[in-house]
Amino acid sequence: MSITYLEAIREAQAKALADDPRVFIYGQDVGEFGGAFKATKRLAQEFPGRVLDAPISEDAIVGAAIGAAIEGMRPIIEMQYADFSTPGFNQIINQAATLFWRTRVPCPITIRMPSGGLAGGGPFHSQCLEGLYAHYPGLIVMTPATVEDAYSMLLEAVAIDDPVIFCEHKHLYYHLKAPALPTDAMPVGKARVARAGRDLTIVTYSAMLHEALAAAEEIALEGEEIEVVDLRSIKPLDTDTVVASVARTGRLLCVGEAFPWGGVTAEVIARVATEGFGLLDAPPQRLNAKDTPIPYHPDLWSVHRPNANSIGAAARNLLRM
Amino acid sequence: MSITYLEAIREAQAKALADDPRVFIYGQDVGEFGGAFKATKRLAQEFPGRVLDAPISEDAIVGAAIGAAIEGMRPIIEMQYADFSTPGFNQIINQAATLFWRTRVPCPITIRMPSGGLAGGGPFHSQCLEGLYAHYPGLIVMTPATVEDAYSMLLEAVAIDDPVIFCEHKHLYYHLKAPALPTDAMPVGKARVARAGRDLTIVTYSAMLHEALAAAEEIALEGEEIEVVDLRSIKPLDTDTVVASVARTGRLLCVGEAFPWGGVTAEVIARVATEGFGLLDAPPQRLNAKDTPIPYHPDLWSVHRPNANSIGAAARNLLRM
Amino acid sequence: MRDRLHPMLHSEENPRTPEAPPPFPAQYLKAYRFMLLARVLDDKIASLGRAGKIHGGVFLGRGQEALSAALGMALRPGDIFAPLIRDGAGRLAFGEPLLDAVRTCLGSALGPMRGRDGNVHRGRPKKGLLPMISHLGAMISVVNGALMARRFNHVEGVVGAACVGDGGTSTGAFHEALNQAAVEHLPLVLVVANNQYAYSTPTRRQFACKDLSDRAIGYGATPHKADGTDLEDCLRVLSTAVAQARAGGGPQLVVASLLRLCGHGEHDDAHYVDAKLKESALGRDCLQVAEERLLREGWADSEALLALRQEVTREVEAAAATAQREPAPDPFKEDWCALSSRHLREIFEAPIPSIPA
Amino acid sequence: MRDRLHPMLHSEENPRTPEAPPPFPAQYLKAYRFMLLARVLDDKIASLGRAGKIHGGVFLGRGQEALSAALGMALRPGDIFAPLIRDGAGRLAFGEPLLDAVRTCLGSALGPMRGRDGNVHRGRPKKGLLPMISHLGAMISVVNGALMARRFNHVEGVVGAACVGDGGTSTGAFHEALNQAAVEHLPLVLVVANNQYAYSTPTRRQFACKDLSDRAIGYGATPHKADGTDLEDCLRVLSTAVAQARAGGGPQLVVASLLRLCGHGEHDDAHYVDAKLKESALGRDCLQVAEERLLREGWADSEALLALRQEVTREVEAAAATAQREPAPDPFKEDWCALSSRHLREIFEAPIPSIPA
Ligand SMILES: Cc1ncc(C[n+]2csc(CCOP(=O)(O)OP(=O)(O)O)c2C)c(N)n1
Ligand SMILES: Cc1ncc(C[n+]2csc(CCOP(=O)(O)OP(=O)(O)O)c2C)c(N)n1
Ligand SMILES: [Mg+2]
Ligand SMILES: [Mg+2]
Repeated sequence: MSITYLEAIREAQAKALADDPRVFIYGQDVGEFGGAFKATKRLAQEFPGRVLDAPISEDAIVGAAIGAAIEGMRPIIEMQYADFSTPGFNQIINQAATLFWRTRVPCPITIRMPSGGLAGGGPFHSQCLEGLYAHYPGLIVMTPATVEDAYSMLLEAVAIDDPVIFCEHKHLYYHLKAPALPTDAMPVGKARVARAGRDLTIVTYSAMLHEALAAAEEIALEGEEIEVVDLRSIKPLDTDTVVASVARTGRLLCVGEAFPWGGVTAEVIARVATEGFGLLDAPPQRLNAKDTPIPYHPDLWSVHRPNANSIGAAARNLLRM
Repeated sequence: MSITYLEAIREAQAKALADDPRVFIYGQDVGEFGGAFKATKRLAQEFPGRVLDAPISEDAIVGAAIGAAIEGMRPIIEMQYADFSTPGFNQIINQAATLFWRTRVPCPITIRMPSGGLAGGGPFHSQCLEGLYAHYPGLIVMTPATVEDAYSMLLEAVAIDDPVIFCEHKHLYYHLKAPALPTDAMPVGKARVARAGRDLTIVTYSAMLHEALAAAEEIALEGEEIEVVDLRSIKPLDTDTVVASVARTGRLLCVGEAFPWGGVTAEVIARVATEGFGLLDAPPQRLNAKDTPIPYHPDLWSVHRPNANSIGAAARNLLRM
Repeated sequence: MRDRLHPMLHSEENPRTPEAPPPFPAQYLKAYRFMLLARVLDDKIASLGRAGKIHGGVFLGRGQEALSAALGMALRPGDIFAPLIRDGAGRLAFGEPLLDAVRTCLGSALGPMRGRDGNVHRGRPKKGLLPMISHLGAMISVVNGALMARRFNHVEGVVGAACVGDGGTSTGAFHEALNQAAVEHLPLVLVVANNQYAYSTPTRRQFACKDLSDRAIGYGATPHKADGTDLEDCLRVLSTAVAQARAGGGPQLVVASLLRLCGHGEHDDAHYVDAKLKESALGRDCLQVAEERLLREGWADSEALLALRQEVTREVEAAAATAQREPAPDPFKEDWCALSSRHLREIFEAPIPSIPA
Repeated sequence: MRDRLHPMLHSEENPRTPEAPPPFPAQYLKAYRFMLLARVLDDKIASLGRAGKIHGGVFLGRGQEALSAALGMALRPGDIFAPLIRDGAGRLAFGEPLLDAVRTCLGSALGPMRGRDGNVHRGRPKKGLLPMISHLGAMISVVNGALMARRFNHVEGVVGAACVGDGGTSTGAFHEALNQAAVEHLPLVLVVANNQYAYSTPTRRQFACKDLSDRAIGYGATPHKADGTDLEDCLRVLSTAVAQARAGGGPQLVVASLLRLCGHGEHDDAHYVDAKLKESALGRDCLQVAEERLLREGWADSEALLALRQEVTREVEAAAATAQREPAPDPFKEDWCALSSRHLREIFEAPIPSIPA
């Protein structure tokens, strides 16, 4: 038996609903239909009255989650696509994110955001918004790259007393499988060395982890060992693990699927440059999507974002520096 | 005679209206009342029918500006505070920013955002959103720090065929004065060395420029000369001028008023680390606001964001490294 | 002094049980007291503002006390209330301590917002009093969510009230939330104070329907209209609307007409307010209207009103004096952490300690 | 073949001048042709989708052709039109080249979106045909802005139409834009296709008013109801609404009732659609209803309809064949620049060239 990343997300929600009466799910088509991606499949049937279809009102969806959280509930919100969280942006960054700091009343909501590109997704069904949300004080931003993390981090997201932006990657939904659900887990806030190496560190997260690992395997054939760090959560961002890896390798390539100005890769490089400057044997590098909207046609899309090839090229280039 | 930063913004709009029949202004209370900060004072009277009060509908305000731009107009939108652009966020990043790339039809709109902190502003009237918008392909983000730039860059913003996010700083509105309006101007996209120095480079923009200059003057008394670079626009970001300055000084401190995760300072440090790595004699440093919402009480607020004191401390620290 | 007030006012115990509503004069007088308290408080805040003791904006509720007090009185402990910028009277009637207002305006470290947020941005979420964020319309769906939580927890007979201005009705948030309340059939009472202006913007630049209460039908909500200058009408309409919501009637949309009798904030001289509106019935001061009524009906005489004003003024002065003696927040002792999960916070010290090259 | 169609259909020149409206049968037949063309096109797109030739989602307008065609026909060149996901018929009636649809679905480099955007996200802004972004409700205010621009430029007699679904009415964007149009008294025709579902969500989880047209009064817009399964009703209602807007009557809100006769997209089997709805009058296929009407009235005989279908099919097949032969965009020749002001672009090459340490 094996379980996909998507099934893990579904199972985590089932467990959260089963274990904690304060949990409910609210989002468009999450009810009987089981969600646009089937992440809530059969949950409405298994947990009657606790999985509610919402109108197309992202602002009110998030607002209601906040109100319910104030009253002690632990809502899970599903955005149909991360891209559609923008009409709910104001409630997330100004209401949910500031509540605890202003009032001492925590805001334990989890907002699931199906993120990232799929061939044919186009400009409005492919976006990665993690960097956007991480900019705001008061939010936690998780970006699981594995089936195990999808499961355990979602459970932790629901358990955490603060608003969590849970960026789950659509490409991993079906493509990523694990033999079983994990029984234990790394805590949120810790990055993982997904592949050990000595010559160069690639820091990445979410779907790009797998592209980076593929590039690393290829380069290993050429005799060079790349260490790959999976950030897991980008806020908090585990600078220690990143810097420790750079201390081992002396070289840093940071890879993300989001737009190139700012965001995760800039933040990681800024931290390493600041805190681990003396450890670098070559200039740190980064690789992001291009600075245009995300194209529809797969031929365009596949060059727009980084992939194993372009990561490999960037890594080889950096290894030669 | 002297002219304030705010008057310069008013004059630029008056000139844009006078010179170009395609220009109109749309925003809450911008009409007869002249705007919450009086940036459109008397413009409705001087240009009848071309300065329109809008309902409290930021989404529709931006949407309408885009529609008018498609038809060849050049709208200037005033957000009452930058903080209130969030309900219009979706139209800005998904509609205005993508239009040209998707259709070849340019979207010449200017969105004026009264930005940044004032004592007593609190969490929702003090925000700096420049980093948020700069993340998105298709937007230009200007952050003028001087009266002259407020004037000339706003005129250029209106003339540019792309959507411009014009972050004008509320603290500078009344505090900053120049003898007269400028007669010529640096082009957008070029940073300026606001103060020459040899020992350390501070890269900053908007209100923080003046805090940085004050810190530099103080440190000059101690015999060390700080070069201060005013970015002027943060997208495009003039990496060349920044790197050239770091080449002279070997030390970089980057200062911004926004939240610390990501944003302008991370982007600048990432660029310098990547493109000017060998030029650095010490780790690059950054100074931002704290990672909490912006506090109301002036005593809290004045430590929340960087100021001449904390910039001075950071610079001295870096000079000793 | 008490003798000069209508005897009904003396019976104070739980006067709002629906089974036995208190006699009308007592209710009226009680509401009047909240209105007066709010007005005197506003005057004090304005004077503190003029004295430079308040940082940032100063926003008053002058002219809106009847509507606001009537709403606050129709609510009960256990209800949810999201007041807005001009709801001083409703807050007091709902039970907000007087000190909360002064402390928040002054930024006292002992206030509910501890100097972190200010002026009208205050509340006590765990008491059902939600602290507004500035973005208009944004509180309504939060009330909905609180009501959904009550329903999940099988708590019945609860009402949630949210306030908004004529300008706030133009926000997408208003629409999404009212529709959401209707779909969920929530006991939401949404109170629109149509005070004819949103900052300087007159209603003709804000909406084009005949009356904002015409919006109700489009949501499946029940419309109510109130004369916001007349306390009796406000009491009647708000108690009806709240009772209907409480009884399971779904969302209620109350639109009250009145005039803002001050600037948008104290920095604004409101020169743009139409003189004709000021002279019209809309321009009446609800406090004065209520006073005249009290006197006319013999529910109080002028001496009693004067005494009441003195009593209320003493309360306000005492609160202001207390709050002014209180410490400001100390930035160096401040806990700079936006997260409740402290172990997950990121530390951004400046400058970040470095490993020198 | 043409002989078997009603003679009125033969006069093709400018049949929509308001001074001399064409006789009804001609209009009906003309609309029918657009409906049929849209349906055949949809079928072709669905089959290309099944053949794996379309990347991403495939969205059809089945069941909505009457409404959409009627709107497209009521508009004129020079008007503004922001169609939505299921408006293939209206697009064609408004003059969108057939090729635009196929090219955009296939991502052809020669299509109006050049492979950058896909499927229903297409348009020609300079011809008044606005390319939708995905965010529902977001196009309405863009139409408003275009109409404001026309007004600034003293262009009169222009109408702007925007389409939205029952689900889209719950967005804040819908509300803000309709209100904006009313305040500005714009000639906006806002057409709501209430097809009973938003993806899988039935209307009872979307709104709680009796009829969505009840929303109009709350904005000061004129309400219109249409039977979306009946072309005649659609033609009548849409031409009235558009004419009223054109004549200066301000925003018009048209709500048409019908049933989505397909899944949300082709990936969706729509098993959740209520069988009772399918069997009800709402579940009728507007194309079939129109066909029956044509035959019943003798405006066409079945041979003529067959011939028309063949003609239309040839058109669609030709377009599909053309588009399929066309090149995909070449990523290495692509101009990766989101700005029109090329000199302001930032170059983010990967990896960024470096000065080695
Ligand atoms: C979304 C949003 N946009 C703009 C503002 C700025 N603003 C604060 S109060 C105000 C006017 C509010 O008018 P109204 O809703 O009628 O309330 P009133 O002040 O009249 O009580 C505006 C525009 C805001 N707070 N929120
Ligand atoms: C703001 C926003 N939220 C969510 C979505 C995802 N979404 C796409 S279509 C759809 C359902 C639309 O339903 P309706 O408006 O009734 O149109 P229909 O598909 O029935 O024609 C949803 C939820 C979206 N496009 N935009
Ligand atoms: Mg008002
Ligand atoms: Mg629908």
